[in-house]
Amino acid sequence: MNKFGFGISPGRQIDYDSNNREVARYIFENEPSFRLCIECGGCSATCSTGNFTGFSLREINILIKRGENDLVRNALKKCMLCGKCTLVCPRGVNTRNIVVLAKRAFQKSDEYAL
Amino acid sequence: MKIEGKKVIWSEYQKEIADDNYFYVRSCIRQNFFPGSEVAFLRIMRDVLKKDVFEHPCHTTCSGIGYHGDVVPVETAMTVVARQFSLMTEAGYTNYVPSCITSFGLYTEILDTWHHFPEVEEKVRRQLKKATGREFKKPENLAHASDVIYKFRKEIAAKSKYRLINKETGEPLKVVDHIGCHYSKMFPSKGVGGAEYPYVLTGMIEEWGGQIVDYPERRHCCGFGFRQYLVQANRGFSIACSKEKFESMKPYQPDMIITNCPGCPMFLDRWQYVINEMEGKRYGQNGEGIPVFTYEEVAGLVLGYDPWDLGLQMHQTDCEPVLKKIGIEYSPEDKYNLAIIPSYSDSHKLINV
Amino acid sequence: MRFEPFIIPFNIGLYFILVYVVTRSVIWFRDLSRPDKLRLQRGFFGIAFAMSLKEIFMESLIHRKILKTNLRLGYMHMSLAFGWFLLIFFGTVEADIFGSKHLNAPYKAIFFRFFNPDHGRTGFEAVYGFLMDLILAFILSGLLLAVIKRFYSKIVGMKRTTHLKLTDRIALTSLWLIFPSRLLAESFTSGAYHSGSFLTGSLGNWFATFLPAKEMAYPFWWLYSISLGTFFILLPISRYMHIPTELFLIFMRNSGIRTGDKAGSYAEVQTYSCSSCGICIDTCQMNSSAGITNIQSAYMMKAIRNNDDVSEIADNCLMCGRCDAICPVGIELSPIRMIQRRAMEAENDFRNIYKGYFRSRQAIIPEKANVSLNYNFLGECEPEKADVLFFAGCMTHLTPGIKKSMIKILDASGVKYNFIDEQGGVCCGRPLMLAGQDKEARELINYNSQLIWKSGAHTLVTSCPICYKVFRESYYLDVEVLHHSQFIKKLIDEGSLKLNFLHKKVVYHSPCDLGRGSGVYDEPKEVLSHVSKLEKSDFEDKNSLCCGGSLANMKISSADKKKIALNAAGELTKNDPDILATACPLCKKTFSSVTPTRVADISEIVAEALNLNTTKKITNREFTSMKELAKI
Amino acid sequence: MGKLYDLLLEDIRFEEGLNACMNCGVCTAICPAAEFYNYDPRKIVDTVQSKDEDKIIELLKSETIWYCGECMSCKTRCPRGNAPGLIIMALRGLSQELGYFVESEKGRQQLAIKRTVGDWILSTGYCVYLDGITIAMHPEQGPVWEWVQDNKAELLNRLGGNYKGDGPGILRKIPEETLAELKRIFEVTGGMERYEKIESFSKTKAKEMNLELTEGIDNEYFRHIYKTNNGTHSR
Repeated sequence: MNKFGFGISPGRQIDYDSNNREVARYIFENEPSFRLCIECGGCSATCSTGNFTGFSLREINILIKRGENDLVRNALKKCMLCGKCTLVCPRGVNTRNIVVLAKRAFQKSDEYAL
Repeated sequence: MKIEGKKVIWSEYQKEIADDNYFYVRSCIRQNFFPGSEVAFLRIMRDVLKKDVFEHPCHTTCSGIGYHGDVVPVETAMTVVARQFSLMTEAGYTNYVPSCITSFGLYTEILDTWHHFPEVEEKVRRQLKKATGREFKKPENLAHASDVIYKFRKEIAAKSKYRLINKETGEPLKVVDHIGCHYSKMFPSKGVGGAEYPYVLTGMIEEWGGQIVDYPERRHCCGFGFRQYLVQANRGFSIACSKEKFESMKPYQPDMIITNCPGCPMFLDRWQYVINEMEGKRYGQNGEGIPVFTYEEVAGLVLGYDPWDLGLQMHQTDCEPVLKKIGIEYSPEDKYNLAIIPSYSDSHKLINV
Repeated sequence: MRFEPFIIPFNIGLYFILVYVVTRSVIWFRDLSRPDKLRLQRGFFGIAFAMSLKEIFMESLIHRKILKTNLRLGYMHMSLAFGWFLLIFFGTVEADIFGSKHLNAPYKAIFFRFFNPDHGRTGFEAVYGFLMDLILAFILSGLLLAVIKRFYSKIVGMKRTTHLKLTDRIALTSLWLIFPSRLLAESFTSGAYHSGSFLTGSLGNWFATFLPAKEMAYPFWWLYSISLGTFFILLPISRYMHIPTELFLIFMRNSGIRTGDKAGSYAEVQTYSCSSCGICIDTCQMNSSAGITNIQSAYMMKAIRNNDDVSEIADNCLMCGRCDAICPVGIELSPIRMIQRRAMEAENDFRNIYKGYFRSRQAIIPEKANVSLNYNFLGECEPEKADVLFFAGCMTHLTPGIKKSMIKILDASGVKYNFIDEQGGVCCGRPLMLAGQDKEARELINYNSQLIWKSGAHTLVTSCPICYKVFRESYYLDVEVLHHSQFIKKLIDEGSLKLNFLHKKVVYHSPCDLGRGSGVYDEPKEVLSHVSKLEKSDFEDKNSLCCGGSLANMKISSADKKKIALNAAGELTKNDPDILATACPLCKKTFSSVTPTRVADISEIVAEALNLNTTKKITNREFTSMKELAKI
Repeated sequence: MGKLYDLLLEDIRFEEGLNACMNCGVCTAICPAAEFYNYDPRKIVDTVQSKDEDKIIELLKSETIWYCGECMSCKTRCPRGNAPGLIIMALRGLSQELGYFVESEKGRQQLAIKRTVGDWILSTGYCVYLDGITIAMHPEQGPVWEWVQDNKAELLNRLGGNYKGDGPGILRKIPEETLAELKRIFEVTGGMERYEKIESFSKTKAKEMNLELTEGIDNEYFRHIYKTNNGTHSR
């Protein structure tokens, strides 16, 4: 610790410019309805997996858009793709395809990373 | 800056500010860190504007910092405030002018609470009576000292010796305003211009020749956060907030910062020093810091007061760059000379006149 | 007999295609899995062989199925296939009987008229010639339809026809040229020698009046031969490969070989067997209701053959199975689509033009051993013991009406049951499978299997056809899996349910996964006619519509889904039924939002019809209390 | 409804600050503390609204209620006119009343605030007082402050102050009778009781933590709470 007895707290703000938003872009391109999401959380409320875990598609959607990919990568695997979310979505977002595309995008980016 | 629409919005937010006969209460922080500012306020009010400003020798802290540091319960704070009101009532004044934003916020909050919960007011009256035997009337007009200066900004401009204009280029100085959070964030209608487009300092700057810079984090808190600064372990938060503001305003190359809060000018001033010590970073032009002023200091400079009478030597970040830009005559060697008798020796002690 | 050089193109083509087909067949046979090889071998000696021959005759030549679906289109196909077959058959016989010697080389029969220009003037020869001309006329009539169809597809009653690639175009042109050139060649020859029957003879004589018929004949014999040769050579790289492949397919199918989950010879053979007839395009609701016209099975098969990227096509399908049901060749289109979906989920995109269109078994990289499970949050299950298990399924949880009705029925039936996913359970796994994620699905299947096994039940009832299909096909369970419609039927038959008759007009919509998907058509209808006036719709059983809400389509937008649902509901409620009945929570949910008609699940209708003795008592009690109230 | 929730309802600020919060999260978005601390005012209001006794106890013992800077930015933007900041103040008050504040690192700091600001109010009549703002406790005040501290009487005189003088003016001496009035107010309104609670709970905790706690600010426990930051509060 310096002579002042404290440091400058790091911010928790999300820096869009420095985050990798490739996954979001990939989904936007392949599933345009992703843009319609109003983050109401209807999907999370009805979610089968959400019944067992803290899994929330709403949160995942937001995180993907922000490019906070590391928080999403493993959480995504919990989805059972049962499709209830698609049925309750008030905006007609093809939520199921978003999960499938996101998984695919991560798989692809992982391969490139390897 | 697109200000047409904002002007419309601001115009809806004009607040009522009394004309004369003010009951003045001081600020704990300002008395310690910016004594020159409160002196300047009284000088301007009494010498320049010829107004009646009364200060009661028995007024105390409003306990606001203790209240927001959560060691003083709300009822205690209310009763302390009620005592201040009783001093005003006793002196025969109805226009209450606090020097401090935390106090201003606390008064506004308490008056609002009493308005909505008259039973609380009754209880406070009983408690004050029981504790001190005092009774009080609520102020008819509550305005922050910066509101009063804002009200008379044109009169000050008319009597000004300098304008906030760069002497070399003729361009208006680029000024960043920082409004104390408790000025209007709690009760937007109680502040000039409300919470989103606070106009109280902007009005002064524009009237005195400067140009206001609208930058993204304009409304961000300076980071005082009461307990967040008062305890050393928490100061990382406090400095981070100010840093956020500096980073955000830096691209606009501001010449100076003007504030109306007691703590903010001190933090914005000191944290520039600390950030430079920690990270070797400065935010002003030519590798200097950005000078931070209170509104009274700016008013005093505009009126041609001696910078060292205003207490600018107590700033950690040097103010000389701004003085030079405006072209203010001052003697650098007198900065730390404490033997000088103030130029306004007549109203030296500034006892109520 | 002198050597005629114009027979060379034909001979090259013919021997090339014969060698090619034999080689290809050997490769296909070699690539079959061991059990399938045994099946095929057994199929060649037995009743399957006879059945295959019959089917080849009925389908490959007569095109019975196309005729049934679309008479004009069927006639077109039949005239070309059956006509050509007859032409070859009778031509060979003709060459054998009337030729210079027996057992001729094939070209003798094909170019019989050239080598025997004088033939057919009198007697039996003339009658035979008349027959040959009749067959040719038959073919030409079909060809005329085909040509018109190419430019104006409505003529054969089709809204759309398939788009062709270059080789297909050349092959098609050469196919089209074969028969007119034969007609002209024979006509000119006949004209020169004053032979020929009603078609070639009259046309030849008429030509001879103003043209040098003998000189004109020769180039057309050349054209005839070249057309044939070109057609044969282009066969393997055009859609016409379906002609020889289909024979192989029929043998394989009749031997009991099925597509299954994995790519292999059978999927390969099926892919070749698609003739791009386009029947699947018209039957597809994605086309007819939503105007999506690039994803139908014919296009998918073509894209697979062309080695194109099929990811867009494969995912964009409701998997309703209408194309499977109507495909005249009997190709298992949905399973092939599933193979493509799974291939996309596999780690790398693997296509090998030499090895075949599908990833071979060997090319699939085994899973890494240390891959952590996706659903390890599920933990251990401890179900209660029960005889009958009720598994509502995810979708049923979104339609509480069905859930409540099922509980009511189960309670009324008096069976000892356990509602295993009452608090919301684990998905059955089919949605994952439909997305091609079999490995993940297997985890859910394992969990649910354990749950069912530990409960010690003998019957599993589910309300959702999606679950029903996967429980039957992909679970290895020692329990009887029943859809609730079957279960209710059973209860009614056993007399466990006392049901009133509801005087309501009901139209039944057969859900895709229950009907075409699992072959359960009758039980739901029997249950419905037991409790209500069941009316027929235009879309019964195999021809039933898809509601559009299918989970299988990963890509479709909600607007397009709605279009399909709107059209389907409109068709089904044409005669103003009181209730549009279905047996699937997803169909119910989809239809409910697009039609003013009441949409109800079978279980809801049955629950409504339940004759509970207690009901009466309650009403009586209420009645008396009302009277008492009135007194006060 | 839980007992704790009832206690919170007694706080006038709580009643003002919580009108059917819909958990939109605007407060978190605008909150400076949420920007730098692992802090989410929305979640706090959510927990309080749940009226779950155990969850509220957990909250009162947690670090999270102590992150707020009471800037009240939340009040401006809340679409329902609520003020999570006021709810936090009510929670902090209750945490101190019940002694839960000593269970968290940030909560324990209340003693430091009481022994500085709190005690200054009663002893000097000011919330902050020049003599108490030492360079040792405030190194960030910088060299200029060292100069101010060394020359405070002369400097205040130079600037027109009334340092420790009679009558009005800057840093004047607050009359004894006025201080007595303040003390009476604290006694009557519960301020003193709050001070005593902070002291007594802290003493118990200091004993538990095996840290020496004597009067004033020059002792182990004070130094500990004033300076310790375990580094888990921000990212």
